[in-house]
Amino acid sequence: MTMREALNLALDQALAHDERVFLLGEDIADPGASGPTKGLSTKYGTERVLDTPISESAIVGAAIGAAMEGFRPVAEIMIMDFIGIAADQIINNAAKLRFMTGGRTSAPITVRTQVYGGIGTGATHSQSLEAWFMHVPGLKVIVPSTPRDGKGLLTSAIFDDDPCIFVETIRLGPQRGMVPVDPGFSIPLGEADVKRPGSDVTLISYGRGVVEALGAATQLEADGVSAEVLDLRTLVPLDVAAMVESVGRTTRAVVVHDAVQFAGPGAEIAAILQRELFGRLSAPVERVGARFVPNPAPPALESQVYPSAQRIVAAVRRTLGLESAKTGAHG
Amino acid sequence: MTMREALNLALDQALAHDERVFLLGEDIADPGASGPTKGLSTKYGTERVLDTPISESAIVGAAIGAAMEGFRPVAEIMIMDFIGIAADQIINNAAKLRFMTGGRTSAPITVRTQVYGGIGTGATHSQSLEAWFMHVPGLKVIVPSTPRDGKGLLTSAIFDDDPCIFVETIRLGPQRGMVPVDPGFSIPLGEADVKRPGSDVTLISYGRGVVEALGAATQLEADGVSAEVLDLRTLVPLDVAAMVESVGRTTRAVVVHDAVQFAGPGAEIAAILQRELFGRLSAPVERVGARFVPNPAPPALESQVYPSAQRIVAAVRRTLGLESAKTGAHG
Amino acid sequence: MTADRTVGVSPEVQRRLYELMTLMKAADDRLSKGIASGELQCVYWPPRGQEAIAAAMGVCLRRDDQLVTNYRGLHDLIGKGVPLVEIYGEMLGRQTGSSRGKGGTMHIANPECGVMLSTGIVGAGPPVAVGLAMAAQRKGLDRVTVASFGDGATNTGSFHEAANMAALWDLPLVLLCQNNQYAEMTPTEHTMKISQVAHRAGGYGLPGVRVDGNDPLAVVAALTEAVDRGRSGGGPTLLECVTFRFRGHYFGDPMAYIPPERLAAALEADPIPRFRSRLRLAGICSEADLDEIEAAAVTAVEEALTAVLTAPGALVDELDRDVYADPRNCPA
Amino acid sequence: MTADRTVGVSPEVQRRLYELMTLMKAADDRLSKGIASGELQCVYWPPRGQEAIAAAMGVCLRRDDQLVTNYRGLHDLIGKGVPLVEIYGEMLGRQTGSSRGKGGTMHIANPECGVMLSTGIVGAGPPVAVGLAMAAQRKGLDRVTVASFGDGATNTGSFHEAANMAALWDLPLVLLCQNNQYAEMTPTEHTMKISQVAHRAGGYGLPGVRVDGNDPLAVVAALTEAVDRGRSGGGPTLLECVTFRFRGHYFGDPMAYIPPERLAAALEADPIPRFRSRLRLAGICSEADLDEIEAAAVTAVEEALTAVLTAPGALVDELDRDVYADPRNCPA
Ligand SMILES: Cc1ncc(C[n+]2csc(CCOP(=O)(O)OP(=O)(O)O)c2C)c(N)n1
Ligand SMILES: Cc1ncc(C[n+]2csc(CCOP(=O)(O)OP(=O)(O)O)c2C)c(N)n1
Ligand SMILES: [Mg+2]
Ligand SMILES: [Mg+2]
Repeated sequence: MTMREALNLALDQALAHDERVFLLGEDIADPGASGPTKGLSTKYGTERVLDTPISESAIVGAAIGAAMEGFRPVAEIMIMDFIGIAADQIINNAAKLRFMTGGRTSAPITVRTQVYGGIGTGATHSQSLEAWFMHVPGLKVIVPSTPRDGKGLLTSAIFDDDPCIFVETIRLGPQRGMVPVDPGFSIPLGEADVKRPGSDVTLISYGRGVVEALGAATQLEADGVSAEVLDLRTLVPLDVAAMVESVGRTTRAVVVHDAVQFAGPGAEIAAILQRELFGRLSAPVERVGARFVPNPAPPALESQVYPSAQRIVAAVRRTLGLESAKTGAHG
Repeated sequence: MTMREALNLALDQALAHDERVFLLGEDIADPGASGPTKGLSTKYGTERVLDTPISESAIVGAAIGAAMEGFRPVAEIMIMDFIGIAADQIINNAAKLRFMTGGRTSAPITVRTQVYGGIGTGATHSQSLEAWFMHVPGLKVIVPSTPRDGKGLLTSAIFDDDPCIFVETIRLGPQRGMVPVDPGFSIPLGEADVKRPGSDVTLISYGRGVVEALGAATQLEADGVSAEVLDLRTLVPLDVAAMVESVGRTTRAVVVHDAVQFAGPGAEIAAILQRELFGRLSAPVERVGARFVPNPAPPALESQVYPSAQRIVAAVRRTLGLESAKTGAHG
Repeated sequence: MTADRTVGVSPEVQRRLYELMTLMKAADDRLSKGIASGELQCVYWPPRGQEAIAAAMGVCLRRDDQLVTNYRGLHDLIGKGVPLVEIYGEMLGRQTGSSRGKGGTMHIANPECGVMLSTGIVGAGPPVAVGLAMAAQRKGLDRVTVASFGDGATNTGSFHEAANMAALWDLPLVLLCQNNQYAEMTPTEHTMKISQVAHRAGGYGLPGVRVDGNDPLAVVAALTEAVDRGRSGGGPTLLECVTFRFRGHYFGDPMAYIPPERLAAALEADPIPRFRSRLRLAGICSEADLDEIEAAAVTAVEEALTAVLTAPGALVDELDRDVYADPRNCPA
Repeated sequence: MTADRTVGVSPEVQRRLYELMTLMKAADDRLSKGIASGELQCVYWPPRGQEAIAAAMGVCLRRDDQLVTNYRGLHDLIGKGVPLVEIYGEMLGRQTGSSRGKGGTMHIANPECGVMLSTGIVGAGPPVAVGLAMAAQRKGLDRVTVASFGDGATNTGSFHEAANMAALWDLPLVLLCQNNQYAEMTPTEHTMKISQVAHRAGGYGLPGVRVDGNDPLAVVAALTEAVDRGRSGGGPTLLECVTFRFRGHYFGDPMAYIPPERLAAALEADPIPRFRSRLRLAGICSEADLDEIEAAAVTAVEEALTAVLTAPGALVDELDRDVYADPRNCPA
C-alpha cells in the first residue's frame, strides 16, 4: 500500500482499538479530507475526527489539555511551515509539562504535520523544521521513509507517553511498500534501520532523503562503491549506537536530509560522529541538505535546492577522495 | 558602562540620528521600562518608543509592515521563550520577503529579545533558541558578549538591510566594559573577535558563554594551558574563516553556549570544523552546551544545566587527552 | 451596522466596475482552462465568484493605497492594477513574473501598485498590514491599507492581535473579509458560532459592517465609507463581504463537501451576470457595450498569456539572489 | 450583561469566603515579608488585592472541577485547595513543592485538586483549558474547567483561538478574566480600545459578563451562573472580574507607573476590609470571629512555611527525571 494508506491504516486502527484516541485538525473530516485522515470521520464520527477552525495554537493546546486527561489526541498541523504558529504550545507546554510538574502531568500528544517541499508551492509551503524540535528537550521527533515505517512509527507515537512530532512528507505519500496490517504492529522509537547494507560509506538519512540515498547507492554500485543506507527513522531518540557502528565499519559518512543543511539535523549527526569516531574516519562527515535559500516555486529551481542522488553521489566521491572537497559544502 | 547601558545608548543614538527608527514592544516605555529601553520614551516620545498589547505575533508583523515602508523598527520580544509566538512572522514573512518578491520588498527589522537563563525563573523563562533562526535562510542572528560589542552590533543590526534577531542575555546586563560613545561606532556583522589569544586550544563561543570561556581560560593558564577565546558575535553570518584559522593553529576546539547542546549552534560549528580541518585536529571538537533538560527553577539545579568554567576546563582537558572522553558528551 | 447604499456611483465608475469584474473573470477562466487541459502548470486558488469585492477595491482605492492579500488574490491583484503579465508570469514561473518567477502564485507583490504582500499563511497578512498603516500614519500620509482575507482567517490569533492593535492606534486600515463561506473544505458555520464575521469588531472597538459581497455597488458604498474613515483619521473598519468561491478551494477541487443546493444557490447569485443585467436595465451599458467589455477582457488576457508563455523561465541563478541584501551573507 | 446578584449566599459560605480571602492574604503577606527581608528567595508575582475572585472559585467549584491559572496564581491555588506546603515548597525549591521543587513559582500543578496547569506564558493557558473541557465533555462528566488569566492575556491570539473553539463546541469552560487594570507596567487602556473585556465575548457567540471583582458575593453570583451553564451543557462564559494588584507586577515592583490617586482609590476598594465590615454588619460574623479567622490564617501560613523551610531542597538528580517518561530517551 502507499504511505498515505499506511498512515491512514495506523490512524484507523488506533481509533478502532483505543477510545482514548481522537484526531483534530483543519479539514481532516470527510468529505473534505484528502490526506491520511480520509474516510475516518465517516467511520468513527466527527467527534473522534474533528474539524477545527484555523487556529494552530489552540489545536495543539487543546490536544495537550485532552492528553493531560488521559486521551491520546493526534493533532494535525496541515503543513510544517505553519508549525511556528503552534510552536509556543509545543515547546513551552507539551515538551515541558512532565518535567515542570515533577511527573504529575504530561502531554502524550502526537502532532502530525506534512512537509510540502518539492511540489512547487514556494517558500512558505515547503520547510522541514524538524531540527527545531530536536533542540527542545521533552519532545520526540519522528520522520518515516517507507509505508511500513510510517505505520509502525505512527502507531508507536500515538501510544507513546511523550509528546511526538510526526513529520510526513507529501512526496512520499504515493510511495508503495509492504505494510503489516496487524493492528499490533509497531516500530519502537529510537531504532535506526539499515535500508541497504554496504561497506564503503554510510549514507545516514531519514524521511525522503532515504529515497534519494537509495538511488545514490544504486548509482554508486555501478561504480563499484558499496554504500550502506542507514535510516534514522527518529531524530529523538537518536540511535547513536547504530550510526557509530555503521560508520565505524565504513569509515565514511554522508548525511542526507531535505531540511536546510546549515544548522540542520545533519549538523548534530556530524558533530556526534566526529567525536565518537575521532581518528577512525577516512574522510570528514559530509552533509547533503537543502541549500540555504527560501524555497523557490519553479520546479527547475526547486530541484536545485533539495538533495538529489546526484548531489549525494558527488558527496560520496568526495569522501572517497575522488572529487575535490571544494565542490562545495552544499554537496 | 554596563551592557544594559550600552544597548540603551545604541538605541538612543539610533533614535536620535535617524527618524526611521522606532521601537515597539511590551512595557518598553517609561515609567514602566526597566531594560535597555529605559528613558527613551521620555526622550523621544511614546510614538517612537511604543508600548504594545501582549501580541508577539502582531508586534513582529507590524514591524515588518513598517520596515517595508522604509522604517527601521526595533521590535522587542521580552523574553526569548516567547519568540515561538512570533515565529511565523519571523520565518515566513521577515526572512523570506526579499527572496519571494525578487527583491521588491524586504523587512529590515531588528527583533531584540532576552535570554533569562540562570536567574531562577524556570523552564519557560530561560531558553536560548538562536539555533532555530540560524536554520532559516534570510535571517541574521547576533548574540553579543560585551557592552562594546552590544552597542556596536545593535547599531549594525538596526541599520542592516536584512532582518536581524538580536539576542540579549539578562545575566550579562550588569556586566561592565569600555564602550565607544561615538554614534558612528558600529561593528560589522559576521566578524568574530579573539577575546583572548592562545595557542593550545580554541574556545569558540558567543554571548554569555564567552564569559565562562574566559574564566576557563584563566584557570587553564594556571595549568599551563594556553586557551584562545574566539567570540563569534554573530551566528549568521558565521565567521568560518576565523574559526578555521584559530582552530587550524591550536588544533583543538571546544564550543561553548547556553543553548541546549543537542542540535544547538555548536553542532553546526563542530560539523564545519571537522570537515574544514579534517586530519589536522589533535582531538575531536568538544561541545559544552546546556544539558538536555527543561530548565529547572532552583539555583542549585540550574547551575548544573548551563556551561561553567569547570565544565569547559574538563572539556579542554579531554581535548588534551588529560581526562577520559567518557566523562560525558555534555561536558 | 449596515452600509448606507444611498451613495451614488457614477455611470463611468459602474462601467469600470464591470470592466474589472470581467477582466478578473476572464483571467480566471483562461487560467482554469489552461490548467485543466494541461497547457499551464501551476498551483492556483481561484477567486471566481468574488469579483465584485475586488472590483470595488479597484474603484475605491488610490494607486498609493496599499493592499495585503493572499494566495486567492488574482482578483485583488487585478483590482489593484498589477499587470496581468506579472501575475501570470509569477504563477507560471517566468521572468516576467512580479518576482521574476521565483516567488510563485502565493507570493505576488508589486509595491508600485501598492500591493505589498500576498501571503500563503492564513492570518499572517493583517499584522503586516498594521505595520503598513502605522507607516502611513507616521509619515502623515492620507493613504489607507486594505488587508484582504477570508472568513477562516478570522479564527486565527494573528487576526485578533492585528485587529486589536489597529483599533487601539486608530490606524488607517480596512480589514476586508471576503467571506466565501468556506475555509478549504470546511464551511464557516463549522468553525465559528457567530452568524456574522462583522460581529467580531465589537471585541476591538471598531465598526463592523456586513454587506452583500456579490453586489459591487454595495461593496463600493461600504468600502468608500471605510476608506474615508481611515483616510480622515477615523481608524479602522472591519468590512465583511459575503460571497462564494465557485471553483472550490484549489483548482481541481472536486467540491464534494459543498451541498449541491448550496452551490446552485451561490451560482445563481454570480455577481457578474447579475451586475451585467443591472447595468443594462439602468441604461448604463447597452448589450453591445457589455459584449465589447467582455471581449476586451478576453483579448487582454490572451495577450498577457502569450507574452508570458513566450518569456523565459526563472533563472537558476535566482537562487543566489535576494536571500540577503548582500549575497555574501549566505553560509558557504 | 451583568450578573444577577439576587442569588443568596449562605452565612456559612460567606464565612468560608472570608476564611479563604484571609488565608490568601496571609500567604501573600508572609511571602512578601520574607522576600523583602531576604529571608526567602524566590521569584513572585503577588495577587494581593484579587482575593475575592479566587475565594469565589473556592466556594463555587467542586474539587473535580479543573483550573488553569498562571504565574500570579497564589490565590487561585489556595482557592482550589492546593496545600500551602506544596505552593510555598515549589516557590522555594523544596522537596515538599508540588513538583518537588523543580518547576518553580510559575509552574504549579496539583491534579488531585484539579489544578492542571500554571503557565508563565501569557495566553498559553486558555487553549489547554479548552482541551481539558473537551476531555470532560467527551467523558460525559459534569465538571467544568476554569481558565484564569489577566486582562492583558485577552490581547493574545491564543486567547482568541481558545475562546472561539470553546464557544463553537459548547465546552464546559469559564474564561475567567481577572482584570487588574494593568499588564506588567502597562495600563489596560493602553492596550485595548474597548471599555470592557467582556465585550470580547460577542466575537465568539458566548455570554460576556462583567462584575466587581472586589466583591466576593458578586463574583460568586456570576461564577455560579457561569459554572451552572457549563455543567448543564450550556457552553462557556467569559467572566470579567474587575480588580487591582496592590503590589505591582512582580514582588519589588516600584510601581512608578501607577498614578498615586489610582493606587489610592484601588486600595480604598481592598476586598478584604470591605468584606470584613460587610460580614460584621450583616451579623454573620462578630469582631471576635473575624479576628479569629485572620489569626487562624496567619497560623496556618506560619506552620506551612516552617514545614517548607525545614524540608530539603530539590535534588540534583531531578535533572535526570521527567524529561521523558523513560529517562533513557535523553541524548547522552
Ligand atoms: C496558518 C495556516 N493554516 C492553514 C493553512 C492551509 N489553508 C490554506 S487556505 C485555508 C483556508 C482559508 O480559509 P479562508 O480564510 O476563509 O480563505 P479562503 O481560502 O476561503 O479565501 C487553509 C486552512 C494555511 N495556509 N495557513
Ligand atoms: C507571551 C508572553 N508575553 C509576555 C510575557 C511577559 N509578561 C508576564 S506577565 C505580563 C502581563 C500580563 O498581564 P495580564 O494578562 O493582565 O495579567 P496580570 O499579570 O495583570 O495578572 C507580561 C507581559 C509573558 N510571560 N508571556
Ligand atoms: Mg473562506
Ligand atoms: Mg492584568
